[in-house]
Amino acid sequence: MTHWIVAPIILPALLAPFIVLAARYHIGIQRVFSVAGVVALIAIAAGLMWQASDGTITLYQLGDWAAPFGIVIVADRLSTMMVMLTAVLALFVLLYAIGSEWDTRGRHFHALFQFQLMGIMGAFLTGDLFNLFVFFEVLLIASYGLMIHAGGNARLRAGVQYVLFNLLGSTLFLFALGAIYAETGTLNMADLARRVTLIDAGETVGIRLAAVLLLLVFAIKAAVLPLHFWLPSSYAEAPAPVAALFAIMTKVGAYAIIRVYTMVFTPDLEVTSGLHTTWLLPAALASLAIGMIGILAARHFDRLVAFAVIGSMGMVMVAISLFTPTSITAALYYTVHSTLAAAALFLIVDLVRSGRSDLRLIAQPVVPGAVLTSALFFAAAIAMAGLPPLSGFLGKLLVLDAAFDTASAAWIWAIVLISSLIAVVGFSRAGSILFWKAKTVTVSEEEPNETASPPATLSYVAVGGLLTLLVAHTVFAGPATSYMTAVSDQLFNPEPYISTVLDTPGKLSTPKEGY
Amino acid sequence: MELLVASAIGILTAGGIYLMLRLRTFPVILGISLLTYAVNVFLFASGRLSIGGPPILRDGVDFYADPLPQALVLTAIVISFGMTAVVVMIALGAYLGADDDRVDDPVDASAGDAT
Amino acid sequence: MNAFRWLLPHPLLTLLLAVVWTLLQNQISAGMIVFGVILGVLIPWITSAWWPDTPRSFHVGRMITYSIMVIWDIMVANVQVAWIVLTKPNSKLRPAWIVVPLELRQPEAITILAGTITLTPGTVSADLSDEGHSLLVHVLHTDDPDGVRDQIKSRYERRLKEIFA
Amino acid sequence: MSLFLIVALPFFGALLPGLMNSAGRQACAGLTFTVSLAAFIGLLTNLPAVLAGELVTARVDWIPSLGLNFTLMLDGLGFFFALLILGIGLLIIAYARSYLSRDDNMGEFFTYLLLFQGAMVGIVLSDNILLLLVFWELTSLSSFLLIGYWKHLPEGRQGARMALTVTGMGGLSMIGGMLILGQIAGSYDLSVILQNRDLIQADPLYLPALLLILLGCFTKSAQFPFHFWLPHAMAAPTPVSAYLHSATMVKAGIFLMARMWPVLSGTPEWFVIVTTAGLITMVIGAVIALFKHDLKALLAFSTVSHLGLITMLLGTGTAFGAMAAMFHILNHATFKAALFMSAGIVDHEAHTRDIRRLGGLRHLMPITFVIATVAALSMAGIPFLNGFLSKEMMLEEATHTVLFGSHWLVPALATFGSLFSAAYCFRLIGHTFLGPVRDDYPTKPHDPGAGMWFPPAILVVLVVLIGVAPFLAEPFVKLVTASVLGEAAEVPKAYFKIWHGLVPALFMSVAAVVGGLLLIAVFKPALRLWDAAPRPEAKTIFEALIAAVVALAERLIHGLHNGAFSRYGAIMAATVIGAGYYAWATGTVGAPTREMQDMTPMAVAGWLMLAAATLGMVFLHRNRLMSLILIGIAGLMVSVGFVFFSAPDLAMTQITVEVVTIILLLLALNFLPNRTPVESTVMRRTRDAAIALAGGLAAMGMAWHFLMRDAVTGPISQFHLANSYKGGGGTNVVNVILVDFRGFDTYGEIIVLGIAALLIYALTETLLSGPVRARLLNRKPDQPRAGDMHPTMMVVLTRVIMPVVLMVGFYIFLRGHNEPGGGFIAGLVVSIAVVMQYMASGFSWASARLRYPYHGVIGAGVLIAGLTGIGSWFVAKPFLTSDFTYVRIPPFQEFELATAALFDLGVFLAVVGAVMLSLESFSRLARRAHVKDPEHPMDIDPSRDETQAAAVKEGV
Amino acid sequence: MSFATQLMDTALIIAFIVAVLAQIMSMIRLVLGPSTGDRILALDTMVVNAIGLIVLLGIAQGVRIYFEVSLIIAMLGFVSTVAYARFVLRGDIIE
Amino acid sequence: MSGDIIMTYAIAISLLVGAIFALVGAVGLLKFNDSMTRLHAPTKVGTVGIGAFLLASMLHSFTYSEGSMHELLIMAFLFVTAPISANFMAKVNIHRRACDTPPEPPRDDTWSTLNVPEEDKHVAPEPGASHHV
Ligand code: NA
Ligand code: NA
Repeated sequence: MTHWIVAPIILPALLAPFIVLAARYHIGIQRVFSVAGVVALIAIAAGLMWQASDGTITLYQLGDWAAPFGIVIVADRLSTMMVMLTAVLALFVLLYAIGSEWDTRGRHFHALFQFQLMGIMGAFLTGDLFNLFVFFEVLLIASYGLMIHAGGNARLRAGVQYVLFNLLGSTLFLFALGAIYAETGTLNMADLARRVTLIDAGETVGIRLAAVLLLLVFAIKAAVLPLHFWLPSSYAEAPAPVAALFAIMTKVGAYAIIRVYTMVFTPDLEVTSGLHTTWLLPAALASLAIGMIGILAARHFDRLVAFAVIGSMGMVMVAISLFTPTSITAALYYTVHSTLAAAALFLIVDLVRSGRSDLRLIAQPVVPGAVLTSALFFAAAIAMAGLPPLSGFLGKLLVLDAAFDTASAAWIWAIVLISSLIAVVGFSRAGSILFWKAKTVTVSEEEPNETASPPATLSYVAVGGLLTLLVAHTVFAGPATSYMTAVSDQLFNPEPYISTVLDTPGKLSTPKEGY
Repeated sequence: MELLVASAIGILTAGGIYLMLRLRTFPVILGISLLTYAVNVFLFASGRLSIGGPPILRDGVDFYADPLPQALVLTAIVISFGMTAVVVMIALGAYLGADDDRVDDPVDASAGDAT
Repeated sequence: MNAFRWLLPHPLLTLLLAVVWTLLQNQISAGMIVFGVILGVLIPWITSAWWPDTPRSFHVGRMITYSIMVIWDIMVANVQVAWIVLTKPNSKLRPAWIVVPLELRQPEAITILAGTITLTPGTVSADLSDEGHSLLVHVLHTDDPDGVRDQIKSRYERRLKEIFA
Repeated sequence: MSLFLIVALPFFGALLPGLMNSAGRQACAGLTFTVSLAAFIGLLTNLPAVLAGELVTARVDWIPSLGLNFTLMLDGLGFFFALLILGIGLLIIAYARSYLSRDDNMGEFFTYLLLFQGAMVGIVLSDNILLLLVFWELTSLSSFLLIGYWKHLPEGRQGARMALTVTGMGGLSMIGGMLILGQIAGSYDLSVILQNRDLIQADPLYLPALLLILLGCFTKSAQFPFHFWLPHAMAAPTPVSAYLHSATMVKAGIFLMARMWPVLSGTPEWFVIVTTAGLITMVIGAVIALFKHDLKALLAFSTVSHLGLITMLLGTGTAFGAMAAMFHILNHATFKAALFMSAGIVDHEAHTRDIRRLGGLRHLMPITFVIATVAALSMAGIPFLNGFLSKEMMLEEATHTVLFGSHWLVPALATFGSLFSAAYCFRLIGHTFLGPVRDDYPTKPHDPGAGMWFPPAILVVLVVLIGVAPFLAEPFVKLVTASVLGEAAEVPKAYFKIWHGLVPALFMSVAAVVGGLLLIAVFKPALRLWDAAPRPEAKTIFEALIAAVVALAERLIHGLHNGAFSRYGAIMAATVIGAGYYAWATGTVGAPTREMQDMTPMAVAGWLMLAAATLGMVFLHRNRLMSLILIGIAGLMVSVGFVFFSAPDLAMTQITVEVVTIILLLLALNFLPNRTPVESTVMRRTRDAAIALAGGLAAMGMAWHFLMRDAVTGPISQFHLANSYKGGGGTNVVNVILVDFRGFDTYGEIIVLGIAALLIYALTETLLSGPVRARLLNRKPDQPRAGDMHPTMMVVLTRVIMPVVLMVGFYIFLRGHNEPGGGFIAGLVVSIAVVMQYMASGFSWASARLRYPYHGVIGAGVLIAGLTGIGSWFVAKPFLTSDFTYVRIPPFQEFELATAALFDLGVFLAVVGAVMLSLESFSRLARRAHVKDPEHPMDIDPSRDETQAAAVKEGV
Repeated sequence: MSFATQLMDTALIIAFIVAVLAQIMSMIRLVLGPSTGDRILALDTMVVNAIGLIVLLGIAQGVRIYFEVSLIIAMLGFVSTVAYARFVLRGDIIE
Repeated sequence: MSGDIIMTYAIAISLLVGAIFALVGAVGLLKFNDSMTRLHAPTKVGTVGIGAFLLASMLHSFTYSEGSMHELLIMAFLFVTAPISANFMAKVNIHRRACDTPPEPPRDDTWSTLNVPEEDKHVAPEPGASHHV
């Protein structure tokens, strides 16, 4: 019995209350524990990823109850990869939060941070749909706390909308779960995959409703048009390290779509035919377009980055919506890229903020350290806009390549390429205003923030680290894509996953008992 | 009976959606609470309706309501309680800061310059 | 005695809790009663901070007779009020405020008096005066407010004074 | 030297100048020069192989699955371009060392320059077209940095953005083209693609691929109508202009057309598009160049024109045309770089580049004069200079080219373009260097140091050398041409010589030169005519276009994302309803499988009240207290409904949560306005009502559908019913599911609660440490408050009731596993008991006397639950595995000890802590200044002596 | 015996109907108001009636496990009534 | 056997009595036209009605199953809390002027509810507050 697989969930879940209990008034101790926890998470995630890399699917039956009666968590290539991505991202975000002292501007940052990690890890690992809902809620409520960390009017107002929107999303999730249970009598994803095949072609409405509602729920998380409205303000107003951590949150939605719609409601499943395959692609393309146009239209740097996130999620979703092994490979590659790039950009926003009176895209006096910041911005913007040589470009090539043979290739290509151009124009516009135009402005009546001090070295280390990861993602794109090809092969051959989950006996049950 | 429950879900949903679309945080929060009721009843109903069979095991009784949706709804109620408390508090914080409890947040559209 | 006080700050409450526990369990067994007493000691002990005043003298026996009398009054008055509700048109109804000057001093006694008045149909204790010397009572229907006041004082307040003597 | 190293050297070298900045300008430049030189020498080491006709290659896999690999090759064409890039690069570096002023950050400049150089080398050495794309876009990016190097100049920023936009657009379209090409050929390797001419040209996607690739080439090479960015790129420092315009950036498009020539050319599409574009560009560029007063602008448009010329030559699709093109590339690179550097010298010395303010410099800066004049005459096509030779070849080719069925169109236009070309060259010489010396130069110019004139001088030597002895260049140009043509055509036999006899090209050449001289003679009236003529300013159009796009984008984005949650919510609801309807409409419905159960009066009444409460909330929601009361009714009815349908646990949870929620809402409403104003229009309300109705119907329909049908197969809860007692030790199946079967959900659930409380606490702290604090302290009530804060009767009752409620909570906790109840409900009941105490005596009084560290309670709860789960690890069982046993200790009856109870205790503590911490937060917000904490539990206590009572009265 | 049971069943039905009627009438009062006191009173009455309904349901179904529900509703009904009233009286209910 | 019959009759009677009082409470709530008089009906009559139901339930449990004293607890709880609830609602009515102004207390200044804190005097009572909650 190995318990490592549950560790990514349990470790932060124990660390957080421990921090609340024991180190509530000692920021130093909190930091040490928080960082140590995340480092341990990386180590654990690396182990799990290594274990899963040969195709091993590890099952963990919570409470010793067999699926589908109890909750199981499952480590396969995809889930361990996402766990790894989360842990790595968390480390740099945490370093930034410490370096920039964001973690001292409100209470309980580190506890909330750990809880947030717990929620994300749980969402990636669970094999049960209702448990997925619970972890969604954990990660959401922690995200509410982090989003409004340090307070401030604009942030709280944006926070209200963010919470309200997600409450609607959670409500919808429950509707979907109700429909699924009513229709199939189960909540376990693998069991669901078996049961949907039993559904009669003359009675498909129920499962179709369930499949669509679930898709909408995940689409909200993934900020797919027209369900993306929650994102711009909340990401723009969130504290920088929080926004950076949020870069993984949209990916939870993408992950869930990949998981459920390659295993349960597969593209070739009769009873749900024509559902996600019809509407997801147009919506994804629209997200891509709106996101990139938003980069051009944004009047604030932070909102610009928020729109970039929408656009990059659109790109991920375009790839996902094709539901082929190559397109999922592309989607996964782009997911990693987009997470790192978005996080880096949000942190850079904060570096820029620390020298300016606000983030409006207008010329303001130049600040010390701007050269380094501008170089970081240039690199991150290149990555996000999908220009060579960074991973955004490679991801784009992978997506375009995967779309080549599809019926909608012309649309996909046109929108991907044109929106890239718009992003390039938008980023160059913003960059030249922020970093180039600065010199011409003499110090005007609007003094730069008096209290602002140049960012700490640790902050630059964090951003630099993320960009280094992006470079690594580019340089080692070959191994990365071949791993992701393996991931997507495993996804498109779900039988081992399903049988591992369902055919392992648990307390008081043998595998055949359920049927 | 099924019709009553289904239509109750419908009424709660409709009322919830209408209030959710109001312009002040307070009615919006209440609207979402109504939606929560609706979805809790719906989730509960996914175990179908049983009268007189609480899922408390008794000797000689073999008619029980489906316990699983009940457990799920219980979890959902608790979670939405936490969520509601949080949204109330955040909305209150936002109101106290700006003396304005409008839920719409006009995004500052001050112009940038592109030259 | 002090140790006893410390252990059992409110013996009556302990008794009450033990009875409630037995009622909750719906069965009487040695174990249950022991457990009830344990809880009956523990809970007042935990919450004693919210009982800053020392308990006053309280005659349990008189309280029981008082309770039986009140229950009887409630039953009788209920019928009267039901009759008023069902038969009296609103126009014929003569509600009135009456002021009951209080001789009782202990809050517990005043509370029981007010509760008794409210539980007895036809009258509701509405308010205390700002220094607690009078009780405001609303009467549903009466032609003789002073008579109601006098009855309250003689039938209930007098007995309560004895209970809390 | 390995090709990798040649490409990598500039890139890695680019790191150095930036880092070396502090080491001084000399070090920066020297380092840059050394790096370039190393690459240059590395390239030369491959010369023997290239001359021997070998293909030098290097390969490292990058993304094999995509077909994008780091594959390099060096053939004649690549060598030629690499030579130009690195060779002229060396001269530019030397020149820039002298040119840049002390204010310029030299490290930054050379970093960009080396990045750019590396990208260019990468383009010409790529064997993989995707890799080529990578380098292609890198040139766009690095040139963006170079053009915008002088950040303080608005023209620099605009020019850089324009260049990036236009070439970026081309690059993106080329991505499309290249991907199509690769898909047709089955490989992205050039070596493979170049073998598949017939396959590619026969493919239906050939035309799209061609168009997309040409768009990339044309934008990069500034072909009409994308020519406008190039002149604006001149805002860059002159060394950059010289580099970009002569040997590099703009030549990349030409290079690619040459590279793809074997597979793409030879079709009518290629011929018409490329030739026409080249011809138009050549003519327009020349005409505009003549009338430019800025030396660099004149040169920039001349570059446009010459690029058009080369493009046209490639477009003809003949081997001779290709050869002429290659030759002209070489010649153009030499004289154009020299000219730009000369212009830079003039600018540097005279502090102006405006031809109208110059003249007579011949006497002041003779060396510059000689260099510039020779280069300009070469560009004008004067014999014995290299420009003459390739222009002759161009005119020769033109006479053989039939475009749109016309034999004279191409020759005539070619001559016309050459005429203007000659004219602007003459103007450059005449108006800058000739004429009398003036006394109104911004500064008195003189020849600069050798550092600046030596680089162009070297180039001018080449100009003359090739012009006089063309046979020297012939083998090399033919070698290059051979690699352009590949297997598609044979290298022409024609020899490079000055005198070809009295061929038409010679007459055309003469006509051009003579016409050019005449045009200069009538320059002033011509200029007036030009200035009077209306003509579209490409830059203005571009800027307007961009502005329009931005405005459109802003309208779209800001219109859509206007911050209105009410609209977002409506869109979301409509989307969900629409998607649900779609799923419904495209599915099939069978007959119901379940009987409908009879309605009972109680159910109908419950339904009626629920409906009434909901409708009441809709219609009376503006009265907030009223809507709170109504939601209480709705919750009560839902709760009764749960009882009715056999869910006592749910009913209890629902009602307790409901009351606690209402208490929290009341606490919040204390601060909020008590009424909601009427703000939305009738139209808006109608819309919302319509959406709400649709949503209600949808939910109802869905619920009805499922209620009347059974699940597809037996629900998993059958297992729970069967094993709850056997495996979980409890008869309350719901509770066993919560703490055992699905304990992990519950674990998450209490964490949610804990986080909620932490969040509320943290937010309160933040609010109270911010500007809100002062306002809260001096807050005035919005309604008059009644007296008697802590009514006597309530306080007295609470003393009795509160312990009883606590005991009930304890009871419910213990019973949960077997009867309705459990840790969660117990936690809420206990919380309610404490709330009663708070409501009776006030929070401050109550908490001053008894208060637990609620943070700790929450933490302990979550930890206990987690540690209970971990406990099972010690018996080698998974997280949260439960165990139970039955114990008998006299006098108690046998009772059950279950680990699940410990878990439930965690739940209990988390709930209590969370509720208490939230209440505490609200209470802290409500704390007002100058209000003392009450010292008595009740306001009115006649048993206290009169003085005390008076004191309390004062305190109220 | 059978008459007695019949009578009991009839009485039960009557009690159900009456409790339901009482609920509806209370609801009407709640909507009509007019004062907040009336509304709180109506809510309080409805809570008490709901307990009655649950008790009747327990009798009708012969199930004894609704006791905890009734007890809790009784407790919470009281608390919520006091909370509403305190809100009207003082604004801050735990002041 | 006969005991059971008697018990069954007792249950039926309890139920009917409860029904009557529950109805009376609701009728009073609906019928009376003044907030204070309305307060009389349900807080007591209703309590007795539910008390009778609880009694019926208790009898029923003793007759048809193991027997239960739980109902006593609920009854006690309702009876103990009803006066406090009524007191609070009466205070609300007095505070919101939803009833006739009560006469002055003889010894003290005013009724505790009307003893509005000094700092709140400036807040004018909402016009027509009693009719709009
Ligand atoms: Na009375
Ligand atoms: Na208020």
